[in-house]
Amino acid sequence: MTRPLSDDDLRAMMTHMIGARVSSQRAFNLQRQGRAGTNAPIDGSEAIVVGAARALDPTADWVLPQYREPVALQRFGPEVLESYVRYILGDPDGGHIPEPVRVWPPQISLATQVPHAVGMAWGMKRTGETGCALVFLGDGSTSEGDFYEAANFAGVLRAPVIFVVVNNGWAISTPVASQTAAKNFAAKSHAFGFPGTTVDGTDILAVYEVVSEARERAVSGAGPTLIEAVTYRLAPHTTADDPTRYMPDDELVAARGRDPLTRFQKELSGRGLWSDDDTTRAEADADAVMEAAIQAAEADRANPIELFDHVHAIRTTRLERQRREWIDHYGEDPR
Amino acid sequence: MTRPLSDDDLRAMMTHMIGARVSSQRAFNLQRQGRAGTNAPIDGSEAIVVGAARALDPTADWVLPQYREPVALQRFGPEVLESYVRYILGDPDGGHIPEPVRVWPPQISLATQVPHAVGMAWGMKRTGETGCALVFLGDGSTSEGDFYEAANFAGVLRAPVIFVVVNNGWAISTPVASQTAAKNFAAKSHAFGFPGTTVDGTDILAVYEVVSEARERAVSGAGPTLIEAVTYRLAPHTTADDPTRYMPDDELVAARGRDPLTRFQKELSGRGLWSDDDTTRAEADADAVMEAAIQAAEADRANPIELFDHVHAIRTTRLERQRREWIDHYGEDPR
Amino acid sequence: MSHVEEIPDDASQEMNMLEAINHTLHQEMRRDERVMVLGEDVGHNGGVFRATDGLHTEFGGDRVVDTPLAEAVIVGTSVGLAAAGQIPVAEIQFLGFAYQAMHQIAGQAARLRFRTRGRFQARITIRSPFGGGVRTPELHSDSILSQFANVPGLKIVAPSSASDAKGMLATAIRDPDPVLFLEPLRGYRMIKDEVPLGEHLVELGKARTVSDGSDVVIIAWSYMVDVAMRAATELANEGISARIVDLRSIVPLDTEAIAQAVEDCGRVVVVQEAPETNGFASEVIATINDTSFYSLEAPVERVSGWDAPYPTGQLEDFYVPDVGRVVAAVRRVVETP
Amino acid sequence: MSHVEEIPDDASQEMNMLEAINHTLHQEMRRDERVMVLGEDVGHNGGVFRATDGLHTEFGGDRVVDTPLAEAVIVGTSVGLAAAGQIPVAEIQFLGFAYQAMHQIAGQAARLRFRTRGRFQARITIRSPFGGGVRTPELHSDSILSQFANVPGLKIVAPSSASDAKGMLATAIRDPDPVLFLEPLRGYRMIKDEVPLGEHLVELGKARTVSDGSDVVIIAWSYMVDVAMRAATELANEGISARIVDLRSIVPLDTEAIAQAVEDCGRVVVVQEAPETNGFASEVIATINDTSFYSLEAPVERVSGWDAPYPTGQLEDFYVPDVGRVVAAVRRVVETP
Ligand SMILES: Cc1ncc(C[n+]2csc(CCOP(=O)(O)OP(=O)(O)O)c2C)c(N)n1
Ligand SMILES: Cc1ncc(C[n+]2csc(CCOP(=O)(O)OP(=O)(O)O)c2C)c(N)n1
Ligand SMILES: [Mg+2]
Ligand SMILES: [Mg+2]
Repeated sequence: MTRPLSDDDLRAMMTHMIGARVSSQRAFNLQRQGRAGTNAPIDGSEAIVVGAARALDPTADWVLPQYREPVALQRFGPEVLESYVRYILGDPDGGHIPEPVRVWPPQISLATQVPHAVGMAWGMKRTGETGCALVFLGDGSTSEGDFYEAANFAGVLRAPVIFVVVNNGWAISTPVASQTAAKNFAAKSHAFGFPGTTVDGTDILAVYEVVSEARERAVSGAGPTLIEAVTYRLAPHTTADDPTRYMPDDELVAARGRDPLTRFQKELSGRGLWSDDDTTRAEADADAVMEAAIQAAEADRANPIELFDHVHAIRTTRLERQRREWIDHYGEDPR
Repeated sequence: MTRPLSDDDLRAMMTHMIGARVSSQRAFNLQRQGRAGTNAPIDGSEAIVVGAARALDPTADWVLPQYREPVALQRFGPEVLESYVRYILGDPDGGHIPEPVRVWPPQISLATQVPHAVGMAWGMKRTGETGCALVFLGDGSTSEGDFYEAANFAGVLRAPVIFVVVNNGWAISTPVASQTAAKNFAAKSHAFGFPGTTVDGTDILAVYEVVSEARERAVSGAGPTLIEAVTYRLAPHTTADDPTRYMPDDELVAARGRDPLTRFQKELSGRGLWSDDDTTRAEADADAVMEAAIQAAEADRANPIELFDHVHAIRTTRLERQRREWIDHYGEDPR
Repeated sequence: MSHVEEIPDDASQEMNMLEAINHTLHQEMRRDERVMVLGEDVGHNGGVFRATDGLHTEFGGDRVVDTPLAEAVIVGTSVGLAAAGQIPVAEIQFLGFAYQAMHQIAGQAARLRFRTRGRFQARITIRSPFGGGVRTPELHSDSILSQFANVPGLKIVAPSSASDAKGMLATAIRDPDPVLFLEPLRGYRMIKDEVPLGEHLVELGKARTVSDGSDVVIIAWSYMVDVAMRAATELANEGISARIVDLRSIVPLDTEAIAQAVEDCGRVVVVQEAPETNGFASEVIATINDTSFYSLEAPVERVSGWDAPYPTGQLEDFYVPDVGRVVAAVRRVVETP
Repeated sequence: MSHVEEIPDDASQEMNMLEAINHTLHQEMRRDERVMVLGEDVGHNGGVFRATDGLHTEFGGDRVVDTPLAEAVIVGTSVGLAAAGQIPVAEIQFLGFAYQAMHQIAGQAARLRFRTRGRFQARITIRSPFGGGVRTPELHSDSILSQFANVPGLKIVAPSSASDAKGMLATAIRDPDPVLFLEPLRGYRMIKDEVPLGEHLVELGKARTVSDGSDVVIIAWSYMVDVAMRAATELANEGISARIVDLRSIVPLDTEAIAQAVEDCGRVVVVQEAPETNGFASEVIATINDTSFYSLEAPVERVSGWDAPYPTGQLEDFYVPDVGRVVAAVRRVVETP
């Protein structure tokens, strides 16, 4: 059922994981330098996002991220990262991922993207498109009503949707044990009437496997799947967070020993598909891509007057009047 | 574990079921006569509510109903029905169930009462009170985020709370199959990490049994229980509903054959505890109680100026000003 | 456009509000097969008020969908459906339950276009009845449109005639942006007028002058227009000539029409069902302050519900503004020297 | 009352807003052991801004509770806790996420007393930061208080000084009714002033005259008071004497203080971060219309956010009202003949 992975696939997956880590760390530093706003590093979740993306068809499937995932969605096109860089720079275009890339921008209001994914999947089903929608949400976000309401409806609709719960152990400072008493997050699927499965989120091949199966179910009309991918958050929640206040040091140290990047690197090295040189090169390449994206974004900052655009398809008279007042006050382009 | 039921208990339960049915039908007719507003008959759910109430301790436990249950909560005191009659008459005091009766007024905004129950249970736990909160909600109401959010939190808190899902097959015109794909509503407890169980809601003794066990769990600190009680709605959704538009006739006919009242009556007759005379008397008594409640409520209608009361503990200056304007316009008592 | 009906240009028929809405939903669904209707009890039951009656039979369960009982997901899946190219017409059974969907309406649907810089648009119409006077249980009657009026990106309309209901609903469904379409519960069967049977679109953002007058303008919307009309009749007997402006569209607001009426009449009464504090009447008054301060011959009078929750049935006739209160307010404003 | 501290009557200390809030929570929790704090990350982490720092250590996990990530249940269980005799102080991490709890705030907490005719009261304080200027992601900065101002039964306060934050938070916690307590995100560390260390209560519903002046009154609340103060300094250089009234309490509104200021100054500017349409400034203007129409020498000016969603970081300084826009508005209103 699962499409076998070629050596090129495997190498690309490793490259993307490294790219994600590098981009995420650059983004973090950018904030420290005062060049970017608050952002949320991916460290620890790379295998989940890259593995899931590999199981999808970027020309047919949709991805609705929470906020950590964009750096690891290279498979859907370079535009995802380019927009993400603008996003953390506070550029409105950060929310615009151009056609035909089938990825939504980051979602800040937790779990609200889950019904959107179900709606998209439902729409695709209605029009007979072959494809699915995959939505990421965190362990903490499963506590929001939107997740349950949407997953429950998806079950009724047998919509082609895959719910990937990225269980990284924490929702900011709140550990999973304070989030739910459920045996695990996969068990929540009993509430919705479709299969749920837990996978080791540090094992990219295992993630690839379960998402492939879920996709197969989705596109064959068998309905949704809930996947819980377990990992550990290896970095602060965001640039604004200080995890030493709440995260047990030994847990973090142990989790570092299960770094998904190291694991896959070992695996590929063992197969003779990866060397330390490859790592160095992948890191350098990712850095260059990120650097280019940052340069491009910084060189082309938004004219603040754009705040009047895209409120409606056509501006209302009142908004036109406000825009005129704005120009009277700030000028046409106060950059 | 379960407190054995005396013959008096059994007879009281039968009496309460009959009372519930009679009150509910009188309420329905009252609306037809233009003397009451929209109301929701209990027909079909009597065993669930009366059975559950019997398993509780009215001096220690709380009941948070949805909107069908008040007519069947005689065990908590006559005030519940008296207030309910005022409620359907549109009297503001319908929302007031006096101390020390531990019953909340009907809830219209579906499932919003579920977090309230969890909060109460949590509060009782904090102060070391021995007791629990039991909350009723319909099959349809389980689709609301509030149910999931609250049940999930209750699991974490191990709060002394019992969730009773009254599965009467319908949410207005929406059948259970359109509500969820879950195997059953009890299975939803997997999402929360505490036990769930399905019980035949036409069998009052079975209901009594499972609620007794759930209460035992609750007060012993073992945490929440989810109970799905299955029955069938034997009357229109409310006085405003026409079920012939959507309810299959054969289903309804079959369900009438499983009327919880008939079932328990047979059971008690078989044990020599109930006769047809008892039924006649119970009906007449219930009718008299209801009649008295209606008389009292109709004789003592609210002065509309009461709409300014209980908005806050103390009226704001603005509300005082509005109240003066109101008096200028309508007088002190325009009844 | 999958189907266009042949109807003589000038054909019309008397309909009540519900009939007009039902008729329009049929027409729009025939016209564009991307239009879907979803909500609680909208399918087999045809809606608890029959607004969607017959749609399930004609268009099937694929396009007319009984959802689970969860308002946030009705709106939330509509956002996804719209992004996938469908045109959802979602029903919230009573506006008071839109609170449950507030984060999806205000936080998501209303800003999807803005957030994605036009990549996705939330072409969604959210229909919902509201308003009091019919002895409903709690929260069914609450007039909470002002809770949505400060939400950028969202349009809000509240027609008071069957004809406008048709014209504005059709326009809303064809509008590329999310529109909250508010239906007067009390007027569903009581409001009756001639409705054009063919294509009939009413631009959003244009008020309607219901009746002319020169001493005072009464500004209202939805069912309060009916109250205003009855008040005007009574006032006419006293020799007071009241113009009535039906806003119809709350957002966008027809500032020009308001300014014109204030300029013509000099005296203004605004009527709303909502509680006074920060009800939409406040915005009307603030707008008049901006545009027409010097035309005012007296302070604007507002007639509102009181700053109390919508009360139970026995009290509601003393809560919702009635003809007597509107008449009194008009007299006050007219008598102001 | 489980514990009362011995503090000299006149002792005070300079604190920033966050410190004042933290100090007050400590005092109120010591004073009454029914007071509980609940919300996302309020426990071990001490809140994402440290507003609840130290509470978990002092009062334990039984009274300072990290909830699951679900705003509706934070407020919903608070309603139940209150009915069971506890006094919950709930935190919504950012006001934009209060949308998720709207049905529990507006539909339940605010009307519990009314619905039960006093049998239950929702003695709940809901704390939440809001407002822009600090480059937060979406929805964190949205100034959505007007979405709550039309909700009867709910009080809303938005202090602009550390001292008021203490006095109003303590009063809110002791108030028998639900209070939405809004904290200026941008002012958390920037706003600093002397805070009395002992008992210090500020009555809800009373505005505060921040600085005197006679040519114009600037009405503002929360962080916009700071902007108004800086504008006033600039205006003073031009010889314009601006009075600043900090509403502090949105509901109940201090109508008298507003009327007095309008009477004294005759010219008014209202400043709000929210979008213009139906922002709370509209209610301020409507109130002035009711009470002080004849004192106005010019139309009231309102300075607002624009009718667009709160934008991303690069744009926000051109969205939130700044000193320049307030100064310009004052000049306009003062120059009106
Ligand atoms: C509706 C909502 N509530 C609260 C927040 C504030 N917040 C941002 S991230 C976060 C924790 C999310 O945890 P989780 O879902 O596990 O994702 P993770 O950050 O671990 O990837 C919180 C509480 C928010 N963004 N949205
Ligand atoms: C939040 C909310 N949404 C919608 C409604 C309208 N409504 C009233 S009863 C009902 C169906 C409830 O079904 P269920 O929970 O199964 O209870 P039942 O009526 O069958 O006892 C609906 C949709 C409501 N009252 N509250
Ligand atoms: Mg997490
Ligand atoms: Mg039901």
